[in-house]
Amino acid sequence: MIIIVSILIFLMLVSAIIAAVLKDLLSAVIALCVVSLIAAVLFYLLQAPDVAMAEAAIGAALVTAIFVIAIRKTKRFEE
Amino acid sequence: MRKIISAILLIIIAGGITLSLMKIPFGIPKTKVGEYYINKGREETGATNIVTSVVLNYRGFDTLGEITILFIAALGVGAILSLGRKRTDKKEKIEPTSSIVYTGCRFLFPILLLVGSYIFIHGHLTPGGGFQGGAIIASAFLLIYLSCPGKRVNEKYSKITESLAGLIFIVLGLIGLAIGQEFLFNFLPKGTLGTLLSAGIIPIIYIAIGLKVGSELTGIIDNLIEKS
Amino acid sequence: MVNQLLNPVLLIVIPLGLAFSIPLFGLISKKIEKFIPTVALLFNLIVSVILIPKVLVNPINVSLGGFLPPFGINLVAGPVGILFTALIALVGLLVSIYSWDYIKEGAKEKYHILYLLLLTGATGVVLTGDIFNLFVFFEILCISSYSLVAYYSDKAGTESAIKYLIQGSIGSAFILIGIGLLYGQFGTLNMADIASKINSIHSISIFLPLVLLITGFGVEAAIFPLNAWLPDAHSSAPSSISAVLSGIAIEVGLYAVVRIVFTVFGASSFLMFFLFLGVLTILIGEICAFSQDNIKRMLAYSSIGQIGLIVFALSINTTYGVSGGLFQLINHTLSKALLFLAVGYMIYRSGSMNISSFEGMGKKMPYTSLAFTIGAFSLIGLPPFVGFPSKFMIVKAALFKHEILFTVLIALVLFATIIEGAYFFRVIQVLYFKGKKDDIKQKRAPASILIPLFIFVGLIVFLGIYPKFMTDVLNSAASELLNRLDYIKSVIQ
Amino acid sequence: MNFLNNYIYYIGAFGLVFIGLYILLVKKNLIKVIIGLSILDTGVFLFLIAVGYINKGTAPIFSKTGLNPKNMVDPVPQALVLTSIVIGVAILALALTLAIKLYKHYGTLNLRKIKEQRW
Repeated sequence: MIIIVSILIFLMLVSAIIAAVLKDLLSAVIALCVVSLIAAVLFYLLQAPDVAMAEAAIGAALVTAIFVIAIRKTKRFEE
Repeated sequence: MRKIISAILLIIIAGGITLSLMKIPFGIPKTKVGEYYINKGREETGATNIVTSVVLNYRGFDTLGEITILFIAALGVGAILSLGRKRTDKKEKIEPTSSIVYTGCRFLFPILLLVGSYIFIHGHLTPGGGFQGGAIIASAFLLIYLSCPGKRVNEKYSKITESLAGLIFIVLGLIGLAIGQEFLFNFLPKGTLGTLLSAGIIPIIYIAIGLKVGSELTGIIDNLIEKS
Repeated sequence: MVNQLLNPVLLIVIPLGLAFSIPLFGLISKKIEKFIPTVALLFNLIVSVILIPKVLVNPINVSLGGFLPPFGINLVAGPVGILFTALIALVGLLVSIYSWDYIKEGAKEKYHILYLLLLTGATGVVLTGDIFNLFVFFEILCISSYSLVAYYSDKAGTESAIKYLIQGSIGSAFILIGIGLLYGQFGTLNMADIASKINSIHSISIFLPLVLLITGFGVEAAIFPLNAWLPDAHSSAPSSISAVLSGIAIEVGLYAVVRIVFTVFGASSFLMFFLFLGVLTILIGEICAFSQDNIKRMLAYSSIGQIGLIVFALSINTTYGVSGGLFQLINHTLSKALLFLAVGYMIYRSGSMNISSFEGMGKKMPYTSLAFTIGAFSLIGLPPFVGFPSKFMIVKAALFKHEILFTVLIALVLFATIIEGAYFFRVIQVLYFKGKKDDIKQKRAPASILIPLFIFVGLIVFLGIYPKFMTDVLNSAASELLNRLDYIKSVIQ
Repeated sequence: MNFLNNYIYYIGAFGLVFIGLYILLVKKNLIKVIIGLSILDTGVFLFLIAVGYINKGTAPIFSKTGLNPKNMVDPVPQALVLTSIVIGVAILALALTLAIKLYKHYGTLNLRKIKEQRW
């Protein structure tokens, strides 16, 4: 169990770093979405189903959508 | 230069946090308050989901503040986007989306609405509640915006929903103040534990919150897509 | 029944309910929307004035939902809380009358709702007794000020709002980490309960949450290294909002810091640090204000200086010093709100924020200029205005310490006051003694703009002549802050 | 293994917090900064939930009979995080709206280039 959790956390941190590094903002937002999704899984493993649901519905779905809308209205690449 | 300074700053904070985390061991029960909620929550509030009873009853005032914050954000987005907009008014050509997206969204929309309502109506029994349900309802409307460009939610009705839902929360609290001497006192009968009609005012408030959160998040998305 | 009508929870709930219902009123008639905030704040003012004598005898504790303190959220309406709510309601009421005619553009309905919610958030912060609830109301205050700063959504407003938002949200993340660390150690969120478990701050696991919380709340309170957002935000917001941000929002942030330091942590050894920070903030604020050409930026920097002075007075840590600091806070709230309102109307007429464009305003707009002058005199600390007794109290409190350090520091503070006098006199000189004589076209301001100015002037003069009027309230407020054991005992029976 | 058992969640949570803070301090692009804000928030939520966890605990929901209240995890941090998630999304929506508006005014999202206001 702890091995799976460690791998998940490692993946989460890696995608956070990817979100920090990428110049393409749209891909960075997708990486952010992955961070949120893994965080939702971790919340579920920590016995917090309410929070997991909220994080999946708000953090992963709606926040990503708002980011994508904002990027469409501005610029896709970081200069 | 900036990177080095930030790195040093972060290392100092990290050191402090590591030292103070030693006092907070992981995985060991440590609180009196949480224990009290788990032991007494069922009889005092009538909800089987203790998180719901904490969110809406023991710490209901936080939730009132929280829906106010979402209300403020929706208003702020509207206020910022409504001014300083150049009135070009060119009718954007509405490109129809592909029929796969259109059909898929038409199919998913009612199901998502149903799931969202189920989640906030059963908030006191199962995981989930007003916020999660409201967010799912908002994502159902997001699908409509994706599949049928040009179609919009009627702003007037969503505004009325927001206001009324907020007022229901406050009025229920004030009735509690009149009957039970305290704001947000749970004055309705608690009912049988585990049935839909139980836990007094909790389901009513959660339904109001679900509608409010749903319409506010929809309003934010609507403003961002259409007005900016 | 009467007791229930005077429940402090109504101070938060009634304005909140009215704010939610403004869109519904808007369906009936667009004209009544702007009067709703006035009605709500008038209600708050009346209730808090009635509560003051009761609170001086015994602080009122309200446990929401019928659950006793460590288990439910509680409100503590002590002398400090009610003093602040009365101040917030008073200033908010007058500014809301001013904005009836001042706000002409944009989504006016949204302006009035956000304005009322900002003040409700401030009221919630000063009344609550639960640390997470404090955070929630603090966020209400912050988020509504972010959106109001950007209300005109022009270049300057948007830019300052985004800077303010980023710094503020880093602050709130710090607050949340601090709350998490405290909850992990003590298993409770009630401030009195946490306070009863903290005996000293000399362990890193208690010191770190203290620092995180001070940093988080200090962003809003504009204490020295954390105030980069303030001049931008205060100068580019609509003037009525600048008045509220300068007069109320910073003070409420300061209240949160003071509550954390004095009551929750009892960190009197930490106050030495604040003493120096306060003096540094005064000097930086006043020197920056001196070099400004933009009048609203000048006033914003002067707010930083005044906050420094209040921090300095509060960290003297004697009854006399703390009540002097609170008195200075009242002075700053009244005078700075008056100054921003007066300046806002002058800018509206002259169309520019540059000081030199105000030449001859003393003749064109005699009442507004007079109001500006009185506000400036009161901030400098000239008699017979309220600034004089408050600054006098601070100086006396510092000298009573009989320590060479305090004497040096108070000398620095007085030096800063001289700088303050210099830049205000420069503006007053421009107002009255410059400009051509010929184009004297008086144009009367609308009553809804002049009446708030007159009431502010009246209050400043009245409190300046009868400072005794406030002594009781200030002394019991100071003793509430200094005696944390009494606070703990009054909440946890 | 024991070390992992005790600290892995804290490492994950504060790892996110520091990545977020680093983005906030160093990056120039406004959308990137807002992404950093979101990562920072997620880290804080993970920390709060980890504080309330109990080894071999169950969720604080009496969904079926026979659940032992002694084994349930602390519901308070979960309630706090629910509140904070909503606050976070509110701030995020406002920030992105301001970013769109700023791009309309300046034609760039580079924070170092947007310097109309200064000390």
